[in-house]
Amino acid sequence: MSELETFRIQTRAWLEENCPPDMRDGAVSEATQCWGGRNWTFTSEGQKLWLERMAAKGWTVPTWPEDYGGAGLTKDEAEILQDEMTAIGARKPHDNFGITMLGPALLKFGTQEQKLEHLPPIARGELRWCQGYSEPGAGSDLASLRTKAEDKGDHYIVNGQKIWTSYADQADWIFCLVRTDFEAAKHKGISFVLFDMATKGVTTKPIKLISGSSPFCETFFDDVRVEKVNLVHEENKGWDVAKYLLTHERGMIGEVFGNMTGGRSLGEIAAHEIGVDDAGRVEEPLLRAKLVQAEIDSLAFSTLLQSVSERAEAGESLGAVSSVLKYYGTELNKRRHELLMEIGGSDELEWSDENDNGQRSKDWLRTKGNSIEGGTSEVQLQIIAKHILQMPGA
Amino acid sequence: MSELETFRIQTRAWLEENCPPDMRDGAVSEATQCWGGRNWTFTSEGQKLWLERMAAKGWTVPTWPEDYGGAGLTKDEAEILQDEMTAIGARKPHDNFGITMLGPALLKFGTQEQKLEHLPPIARGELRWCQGYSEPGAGSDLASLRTKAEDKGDHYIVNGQKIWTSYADQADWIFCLVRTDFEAAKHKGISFVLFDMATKGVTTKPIKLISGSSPFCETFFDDVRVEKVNLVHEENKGWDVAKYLLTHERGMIGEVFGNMTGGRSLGEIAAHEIGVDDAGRVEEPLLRAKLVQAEIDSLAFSTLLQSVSERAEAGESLGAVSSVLKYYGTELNKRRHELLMEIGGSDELEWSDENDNGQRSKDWLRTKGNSIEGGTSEVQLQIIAKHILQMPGA
Amino acid sequence: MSMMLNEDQEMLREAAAGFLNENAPVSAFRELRDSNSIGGFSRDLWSEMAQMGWAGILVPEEFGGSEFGMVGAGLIAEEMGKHLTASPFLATSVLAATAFSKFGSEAQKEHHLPKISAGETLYALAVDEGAKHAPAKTALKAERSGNGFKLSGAKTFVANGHVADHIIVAARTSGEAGDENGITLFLVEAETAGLKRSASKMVDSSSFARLQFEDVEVNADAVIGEVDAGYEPLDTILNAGRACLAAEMTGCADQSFNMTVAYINERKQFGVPVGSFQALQHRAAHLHTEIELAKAVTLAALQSLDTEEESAWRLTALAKTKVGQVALLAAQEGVQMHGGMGMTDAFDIGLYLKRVRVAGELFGDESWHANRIADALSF
Amino acid sequence: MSMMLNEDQEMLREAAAGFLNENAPVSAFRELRDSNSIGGFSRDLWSEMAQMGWAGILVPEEFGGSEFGMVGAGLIAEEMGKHLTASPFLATSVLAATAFSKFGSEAQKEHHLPKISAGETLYALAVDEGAKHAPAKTALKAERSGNGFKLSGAKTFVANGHVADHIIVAARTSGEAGDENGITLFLVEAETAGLKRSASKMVDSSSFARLQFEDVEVNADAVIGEVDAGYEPLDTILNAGRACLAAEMTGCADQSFNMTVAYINERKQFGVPVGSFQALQHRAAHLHTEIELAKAVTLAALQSLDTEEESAWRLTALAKTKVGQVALLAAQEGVQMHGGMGMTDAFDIGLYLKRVRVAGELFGDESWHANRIADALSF
Repeated sequence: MSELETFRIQTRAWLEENCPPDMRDGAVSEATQCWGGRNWTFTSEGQKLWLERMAAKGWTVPTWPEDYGGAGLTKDEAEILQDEMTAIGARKPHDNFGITMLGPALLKFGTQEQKLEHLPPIARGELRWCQGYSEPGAGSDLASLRTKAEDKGDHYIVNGQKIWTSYADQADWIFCLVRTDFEAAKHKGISFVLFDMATKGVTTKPIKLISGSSPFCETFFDDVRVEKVNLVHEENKGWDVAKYLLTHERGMIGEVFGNMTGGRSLGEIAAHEIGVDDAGRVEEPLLRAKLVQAEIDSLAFSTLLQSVSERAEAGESLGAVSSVLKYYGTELNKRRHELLMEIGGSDELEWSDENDNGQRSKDWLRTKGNSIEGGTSEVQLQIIAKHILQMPGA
Repeated sequence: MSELETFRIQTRAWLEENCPPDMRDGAVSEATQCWGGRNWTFTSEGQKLWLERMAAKGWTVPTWPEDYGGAGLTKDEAEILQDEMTAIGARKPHDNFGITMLGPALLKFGTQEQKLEHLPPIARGELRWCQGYSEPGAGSDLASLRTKAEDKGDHYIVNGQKIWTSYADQADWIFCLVRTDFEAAKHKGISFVLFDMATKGVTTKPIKLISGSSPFCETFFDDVRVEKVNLVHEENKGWDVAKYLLTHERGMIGEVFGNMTGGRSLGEIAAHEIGVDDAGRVEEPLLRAKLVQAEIDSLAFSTLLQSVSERAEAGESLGAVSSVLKYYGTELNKRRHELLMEIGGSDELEWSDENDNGQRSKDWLRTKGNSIEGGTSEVQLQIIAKHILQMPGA
Repeated sequence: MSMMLNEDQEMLREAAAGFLNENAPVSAFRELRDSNSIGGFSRDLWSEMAQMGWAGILVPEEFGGSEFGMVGAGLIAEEMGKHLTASPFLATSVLAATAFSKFGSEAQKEHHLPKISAGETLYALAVDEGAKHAPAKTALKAERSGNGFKLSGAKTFVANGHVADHIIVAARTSGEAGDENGITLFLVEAETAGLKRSASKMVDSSSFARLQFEDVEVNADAVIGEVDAGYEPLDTILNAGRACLAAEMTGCADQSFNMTVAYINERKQFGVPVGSFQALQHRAAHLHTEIELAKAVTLAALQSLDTEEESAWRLTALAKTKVGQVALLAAQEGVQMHGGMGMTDAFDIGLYLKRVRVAGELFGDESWHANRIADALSF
Repeated sequence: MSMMLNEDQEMLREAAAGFLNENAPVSAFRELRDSNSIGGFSRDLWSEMAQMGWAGILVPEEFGGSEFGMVGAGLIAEEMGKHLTASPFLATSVLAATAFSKFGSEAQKEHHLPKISAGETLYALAVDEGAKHAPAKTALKAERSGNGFKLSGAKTFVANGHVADHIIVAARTSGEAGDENGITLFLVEAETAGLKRSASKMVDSSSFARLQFEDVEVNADAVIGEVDAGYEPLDTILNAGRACLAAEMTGCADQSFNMTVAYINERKQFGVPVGSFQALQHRAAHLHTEIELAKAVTLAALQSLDTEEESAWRLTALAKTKVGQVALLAAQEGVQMHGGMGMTDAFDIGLYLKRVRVAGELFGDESWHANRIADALSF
């Protein structure tokens, strides 16, 4: 038996023994997710146990080195772990921006001390992170940011304001872009720093969205002291870190949308909800035509995702390809949700429906933000024109 | 009986008596049209007679003043004439750019002498005109033209090259934009002049199009002498004349496409050629969906055309609205012709079909030029952004 | 059929714009929304509108109306679309007024039309029973019973259904769901025994009702028009509503577009106004073109209904389809061009997106009407 | 199923690109076109391709083929698409080779497959009888007669049909037009009595044939596969062709896009390169994205055919649909972005537009395949 086969059998047995029953419902929504952190209240004993047991194995971040709270698994092993978790419907033990965003950045740019300090608490779900990039009036134009960090020897004093900070009101720490040199050209003079949200001078204010929820905040910094030991990478080179993470994030978002097409197809939903004619076709022929095009594009997009992920696994550097995925994935997803609304008709227009609390219309509205956050569709197109097509002045 | 009623009855009787039988087939294509001019060979005795008789009445250009070869009809009378001609399927007696383009320009900007010299031969179909605007490398950018007219006292010497000159190889005279001041800003320093294509130094070379036909030429000027008496409007103010004509042309093109939607609908053609299912719907459901959208947009466009034409008749100055019509009409028409190709399938892909000589595919290819000539779709959008929406820097 | 407004109509438009700017800005809509008022509109505002002649805009003068016709009604609906005005205008002054004035008995006219003009009494039209519009699929049963009928079944997506004093109900008196024949229109008093109503808050903060009929008894004189022959009258009533919904969506499209262009012309990014980016300029110019089409088809539909042309139903379907598409595009582009701000509840653009979805769905969405046109054109 | 090329495949692609750049540039296609050659391709060039192993790319090695599989065939088709290469590759090396190697008797394989590999003999597949692709509607009649069959009817849109030595014909041996059962594949020699062929020049200057069968007699051993059960084999053969057409169109899309971007980056208007206008940049970036999708679906289809996955037919239909749309968009945008030059025969972009229309129509257009996918997914 190969080592991988052995690993699979052991993993299956461990999961079978250790995954609490209520953590096996396959739930993946933001609402059921464990976010961890200082302020977290576990929704059940099972959720708490599950996080503790997985963290002890290093399986909350299975590919990270053991020194930093991971299990040092190979890609193949990590895939087997994922497969086996999916097989029993196991939830993720927890998730936050520390895992998906800061972790990769620290692994690439952090000092040994920074990794040892920050990565293990992330792995154990003890600290929840948020991201401080966007500023009011800057939007997609990250390079023009104005939050100021003054050099005070061993620390900085930070003043300014961020916007679109996801769950800033619930986060423990923030990774944040600040300007350390006001003379430098726009992309230069920016630094990447980490600090505790409980530091004096940090306040947050939730932003209500058109979907009714408030996942984002405005975040204000008023003479906030940040130790220099929490500067990641060199001073004035924060842009490198941010760019690396943006590329990472865009690719991730593409995959997220790719996965959404894996569930019930729009056609299936429409056939079920609207009904079919004698030929077995959705009774509204022109709606059906739009559904067909969306399904065609979704199937095509999933082949592209597969191709990109194979190339990435083979070690190819993808660069601006993440913009291709982000652009197409988010625009396609908006189209799919428009069609879900059309399928659902008046039933799904209800905002607080007794059955599902108007979830479909809230999801529909939420998708509008996908093509804005993490770089608008227009910014992605510009990146493609510039970096892939190398068009003049792009 | 009202005067208009009397006019209608008299017109009907005159047409009945004077329109030759072979001029009553309702033909409107470029191929059957009488273009007139010095080199014209009438395709039948009827075609010759029809032109002579209509010209004698001033009805080739019914609304022009009688002094200039017209009949001085009011708009209402001209509409009645048109109605009655349509009723018996009468062809236009002749057509050329003298009627549709130069005429309106001379009526607005010409001197009395110029009107008397040039308009009557146009009305009688004795001289065929072409338009010399575009230049190689200038395309939509008329203001950057380089054909040079040097001032020699009572005349200019013209040197340069034009492109996209419609039927220049068959035309007798040209109305032409030339640069008379090289120091001036781009739109200034341009003049609008007229000259005989038989003048020494004028040569033409047809351009073969993707549709196989050659309606356009490259036209070369090598020390061509142009009398100053043939300068229209003031020197260096040719741009005013050209702009007036462009607006006129764009509106006209919009109407032309509007009329095209008046014939057999795409749906009707598809039902006939492809067949329908038990529910009476075109058998290819996804093609049908595209046809429906094109018909919807065509019907909508025709209501807009009607609205614009009523506003124009009421004396409203339309300005950049002609760009709205040109943009939408030509893009819609391209879409309609793509669909006609899809309806026709392999039969209509034949280039020289015994029945209709591959006309549908040639028409399809020809429509691609509609959104380029007379200002590209991109230029129209820019005009709308600038003049209607007044967006910054547009 | 003219494609231009006459002087009276121009004046009406100006008056409507002026009144709504003053008395019903979008901020008023927000207040209403946040107050969670179950009625979903202001009764005081409606009284004022009635005094201006809006409530009776389709009602003949002899019954106290201003008899302005569909073009007039559409102008008001368009202005309301721009301001997101919540009012019983559609249900009472368009649908019910059309029902009574075109198909009502003399007694019904005399009783109801003056009440409509006065803005005193509220009406609703109950048609759909499923999530997608399908009047021919009416299944709610009306059986003969004594001197009248007994109604049993359910209705959904009924505008103002929870606050109306009287409800016009499409019911099946013969045939089967799917047949156009066998549908009859009944006027049911809201307080009749056996009728249960529940209000649903929609995504655009409007309120629609679900109705349950359990052996609801009505007299024979509750019939509007003829028994079993209610489909065509119903379609005529619906067409008046559809044309006004198209007008309302035209207003939404126009307003969201203007807001968006103003926003991007003002807002700076990378040191210059966002509106100076050519890619956005071309999209804005395209959108302007589509909105011009929307305005033209809307006016064509309204005019054709006024002159009762044969093509009126088709122009109405065209307007519901085309304007539905354009208004959705305008709102979608509006949100996107507002960037992050477009996602926040603090900006108005999202309100238009929500409103357009609901108005687009009501009485047949773009796909349904487009298909209807194609079927009628035999392809 | 892998979505990456292996080393052999990468080498094949490079070899194909190199060979076609040298021996079959677009100028060669123009010469061929202007010579009005009725064959529509160069026999010499085809011999050279055969020597390189392209003619037998799908033929097993035991019959002299290079056995490169569908991915290999697709790579060659894609490069041919970029160069607009005219050749009998599709009809002979894809369709006929698939027919014989997958469904031929041993005798048929031994006789025909070596001829295919050698590039000596030309084949054609005759399926359609009307203007739109519809294999199930096969009506051409094959009646039993003596030891064999007698064929009567007509075929149209037959690639290489006028120059082929042998023609594979889908005929009806039972049932009615529209039935999938009752179709049989026959191999007919081109010179058989009663078979009339006429060549039609198409919009893209390719030649297709119309065939007339009048009591054309064939022996029983002319049947490929089984009598009455030809529909599924036919679909398998067609799928090989469809996937290669998708690959060819991917090549067309890629090439027209690259030509266009190069053109607008170079050409100046208003004093700056046209390619510096942001509105065009965003359209180009969108097009790039669509072409990436086209490449991915094409490779997915080819790979799935090689590994004979259950989903192979669906991925093939997906490729024919999606690539058909993308290639048409790329050519349309290409013509428009070339401005006036795009309309002239002197520039190559128009040639791609024409080619894509024909390749898109052959063996089912985008609407047909998309509908087929939806039907299979039960909606």
